[in-house]
Amino acid sequence: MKKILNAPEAYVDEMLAGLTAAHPEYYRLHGDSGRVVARAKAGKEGKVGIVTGGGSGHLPVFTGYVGEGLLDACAIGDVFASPSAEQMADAIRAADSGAGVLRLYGNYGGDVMNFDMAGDLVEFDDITCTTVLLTDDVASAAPEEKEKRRGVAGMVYAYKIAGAAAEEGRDLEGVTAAAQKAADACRSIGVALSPCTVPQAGKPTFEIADDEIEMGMGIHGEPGVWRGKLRTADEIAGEMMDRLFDDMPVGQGDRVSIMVNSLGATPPEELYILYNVVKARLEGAGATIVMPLVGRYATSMEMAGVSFTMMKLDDELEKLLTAPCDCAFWRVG
Amino acid sequence: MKKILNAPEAYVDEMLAGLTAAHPEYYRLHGDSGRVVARAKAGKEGKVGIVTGGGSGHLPVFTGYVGEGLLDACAIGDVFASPSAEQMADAIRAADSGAGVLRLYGNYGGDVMNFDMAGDLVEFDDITCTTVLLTDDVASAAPEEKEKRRGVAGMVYAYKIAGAAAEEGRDLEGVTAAAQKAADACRSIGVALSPCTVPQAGKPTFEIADDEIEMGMGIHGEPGVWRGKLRTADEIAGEMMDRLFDDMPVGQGDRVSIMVNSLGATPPEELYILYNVVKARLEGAGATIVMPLVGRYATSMEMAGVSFTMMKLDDELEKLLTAPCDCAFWRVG
Amino acid sequence: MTIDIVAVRAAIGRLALAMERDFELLNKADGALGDGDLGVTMTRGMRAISEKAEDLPEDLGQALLACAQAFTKSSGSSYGTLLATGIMAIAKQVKGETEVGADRVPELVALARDQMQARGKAELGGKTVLDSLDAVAGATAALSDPAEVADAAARAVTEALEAFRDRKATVGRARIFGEKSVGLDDPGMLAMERIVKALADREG
Amino acid sequence: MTIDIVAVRAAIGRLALAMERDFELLNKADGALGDGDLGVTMTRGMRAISEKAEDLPEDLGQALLACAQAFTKSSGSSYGTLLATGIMAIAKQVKGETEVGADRVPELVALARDQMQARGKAELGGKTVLDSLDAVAGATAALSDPAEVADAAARAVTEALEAFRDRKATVGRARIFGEKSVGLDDPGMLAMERIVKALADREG
Ligand SMILES: Nc1ncnc2c1ncn2[C@@H]1O[C@H](COP(=O)(O)OP(=O)(O)O)[C@@H](O)[C@H]1O
Ligand SMILES: Nc1ncnc2c1ncn2[C@@H]1O[C@H](COP(=O)(O)OP(=O)(O)O)[C@@H](O)[C@H]1O
Ligand SMILES: [Mg+2]
Ligand SMILES: [Mg+2]
Ligand SMILES: [Mg+2]
Ligand SMILES: [Mg+2]
Repeated sequence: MKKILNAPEAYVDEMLAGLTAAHPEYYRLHGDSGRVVARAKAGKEGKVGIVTGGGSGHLPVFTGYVGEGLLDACAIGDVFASPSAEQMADAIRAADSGAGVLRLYGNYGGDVMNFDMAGDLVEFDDITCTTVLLTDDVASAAPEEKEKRRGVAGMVYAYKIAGAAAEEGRDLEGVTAAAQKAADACRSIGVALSPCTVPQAGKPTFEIADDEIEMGMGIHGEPGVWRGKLRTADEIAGEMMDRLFDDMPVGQGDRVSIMVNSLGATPPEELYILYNVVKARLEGAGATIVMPLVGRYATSMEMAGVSFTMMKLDDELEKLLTAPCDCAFWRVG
Repeated sequence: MKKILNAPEAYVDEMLAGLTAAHPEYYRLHGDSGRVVARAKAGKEGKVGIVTGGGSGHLPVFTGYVGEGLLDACAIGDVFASPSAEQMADAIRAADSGAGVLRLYGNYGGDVMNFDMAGDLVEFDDITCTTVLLTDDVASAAPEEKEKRRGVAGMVYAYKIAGAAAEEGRDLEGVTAAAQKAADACRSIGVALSPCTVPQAGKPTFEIADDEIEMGMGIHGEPGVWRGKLRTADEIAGEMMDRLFDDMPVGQGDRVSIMVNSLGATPPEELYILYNVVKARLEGAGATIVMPLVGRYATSMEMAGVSFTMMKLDDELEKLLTAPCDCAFWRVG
Repeated sequence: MTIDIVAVRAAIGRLALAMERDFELLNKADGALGDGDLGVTMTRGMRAISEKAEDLPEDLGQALLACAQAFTKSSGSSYGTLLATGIMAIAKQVKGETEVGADRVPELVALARDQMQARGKAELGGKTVLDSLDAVAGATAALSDPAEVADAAARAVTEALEAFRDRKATVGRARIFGEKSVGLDDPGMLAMERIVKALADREG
Repeated sequence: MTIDIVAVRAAIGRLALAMERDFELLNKADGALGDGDLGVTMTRGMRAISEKAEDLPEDLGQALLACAQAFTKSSGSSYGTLLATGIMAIAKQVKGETEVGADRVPELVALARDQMQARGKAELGGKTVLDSLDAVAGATAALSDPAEVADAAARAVTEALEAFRDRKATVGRARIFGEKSVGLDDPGMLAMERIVKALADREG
């Protein structure tokens, strides 16, 4: 896979420079690590802050979701690598306006350790932090070990819910509870068709034959549940829905939102073909679909593949999901 | 390149079914050819209609731009193939609310003949039609033969300008004039890194070595101006800006909008890296950038590559460009 | 012998068969200088027309109009639209007639050529289907014996194909191939050669 | 002989050199069971510390705190953060002291191990850097002669590496390799073997 870049070492910094230059109304670099992005216009005074962080290469995740009704700040690492604890601490400081800060991010070892350490660092600044981890990828551990699961595109739903709760003026406990509820209500599954290349590594994250796909593969190329021949869109979507339903049954009268997400190279045309099955399965189970999201919400650069994320809603979650939000990549309301 | 689909013959119809199912608030299928998409909510009574059309595989182009402040209807063909004259006539009928219809589309032989024939067909319905053709791709013919140039991403700017003019209540002549002004003010250039596969053909649209790029290649794989080794982002962007400036000089005090567009697989990270050069070159020439567009606005499925489109603005164009619009893929205001 | 609806139905049958046979040939020729769909266009179009063949009215104008519409609906490719344009032009001209003499062939072909040229906005001599039709119209002018017309048309369309082979394409998708088009048949001219020979019943 | 800032500077020098030397080795080990960046983490981290070496204060607590911070800033990788956590724990313990005896080594290593365990939330016995530290703390317990401590530490860290080689990884990125991790060194344990040997000046 060919990439358009200058020096691999400059990839992330140049990307952030371009992002903030193209969207100065949304994003600004905060502090001098060069790796913390905060809202261009600070949130309301006294609003609970929400920070996230993780490796680069997943746009719009993570940085892209800094914006009104979403995140306040984000610490961003090298491609697929955790930002440092120092950078996370800076992001927490940027997000704080006195009401405390929720750390909302995906369950990856390095990120967890660093966000914990960042919490230790900002204790000196008297900033209270809470944590909600996304563990939505059903392929990454059995239900009995749910807490070991990776966080993937469910993050986007959690940002939306937590962001709306904070914008409503809830306190840190309330925002944290809403985020946790969102995280608990999300299940994801992905399928990979082709790898991507980490600029500094210069070679693909994994190898896969021209007629093969891998069900359940992680967004960095972590092994999935099976690898086999490419199947039809209906079969792929069917199995993905089966796996989601197995983990979180959906029935008559349920209200759910569903995200059909491209991992990067897979075009929207293919997402819409998949959506037909997704819709039929959900409605066949008696559920009502609320605000389906079809597009590129959480990617791995030029990886080909898709993920489905399902969030079961109650009245509170539905209200927060459909509340307004605004960033360069996503607008609701 | 692997694709997620069912039968190749079903690709376009399933795609349209999914698109309209996922976004019923924006799109509906019109007529019974199954290939005409119109606004879910009809435009204002007495508003000039705007239709476009072309081959599938370019989402958000063409169908995606049906929406408020944009298009009224769109006829869509098989992948990379013109819709039929009958379908275009249906789209024109869907767009008409008595004030006439502007046919606004890219300069491709089949599309032109069919839209002309569609015009003959709707004469029986007493619908007055005008035409504006996009010929923005500077790589496809010399300036002396500008009228032979292909239409590419400049289409998006023209939709926006014409759509805003129609929404303002201008008459057919006025909307057509605004669209023509927009078309005349746009210049594009693309670079391709990898091909895409047309489902029914089953093989890539072109072959290119792993370390090569083609400057000026068309969005269906039409030959460009040179093929050579992959270069740095700065070099690629530099040459693209040179070619745009050669064709349409930009100087002190000019106001321009610029689109940095992914042809599909190229991720936003790379677009932002390119944007740094784009911005430096435009500002270096003394110009002011208005509403830069960085993202996937006109694609060729999973093709890797980028295009730049530059539109020089005057007060009228700037006002229309920044006026509100709303479709599933793009919102302004 | 004149051309009536029975002759038209027979011609449709021959042409439909020929297009099934030449499916790959035309796709390949178009693949070399275009997008490779010309065989698809022609078989799809002829299948659509064949389906209507039995129901075509005696009025040749109405019959040809129905053929043109069937072709138009079946695809949006340039060639299909051009052919439909030509057929429609002839349809208008023979409206109300149930028989047409072979002596009308040159006039009707020239009419089709002119309307298609207006539709495609291309010059004669540009190595397109227009040049095939132009050759047929010229070679059949002043002839009236059906067999002579058929012979002359079949000969002219092949000669045109050969005469233009080594010229550069200037129109449509083939244009972008520039010099590379020299030595290659224009797919639309090749298709017209097969069409005329099938209609004239002068195969091989 | 006790450990003071001069000894710390010398140890930093040896460790920095060792990490430049082992760059590929550690990347490769991490590439087999993770994301292949452990060599990058360690050379970057040691370069950051080396830059500060001359300016480190005499107070060992302050000096080690500065080292930990330099490491933390240089990357966000798991290993870097764990090491920084361990160094910080030791730093707090020796705050205000300018000399530390070799007899304190087992206590300080155990302290680092515990804090790192708290940070990483992993069990002992999981085939991670924690098991290396645990082995060192155990083997040096009750020793006080600097040479004996160094010998015991170097021996224990190698033995731990070998003892865990055929076990299954249960923590971090290596966990997802499951059975495939059997027979492969845990990259973090391998790195700790190189670190301890460089600090103890017991190479080869
Ligand atoms: N503007 C035109 N004028 C005359 N003939 C044309 C024109 N454009 C295309 N053709 C003819 O049509 C043929 C290609 O037809 P087709 O494969 O249907 O085109 P496409 O697939 O590009 O729509 C050409 O070989 C040429 O003979
Ligand atoms: N939670 C943990 N607890 C203890 N050690 C860990 C933990 N996670 C990782 N490690 C150690 O760190 C090593 C990997 O470090 P590193 O390459 O920096 O990880 P990554 O690149 O995934 O952030 C592992 O071999 C293991 O020894
Ligand atoms: Mg063709
Ligand atoms: Mg075609
Ligand atoms: Mg690693
Ligand atoms: Mg790492």
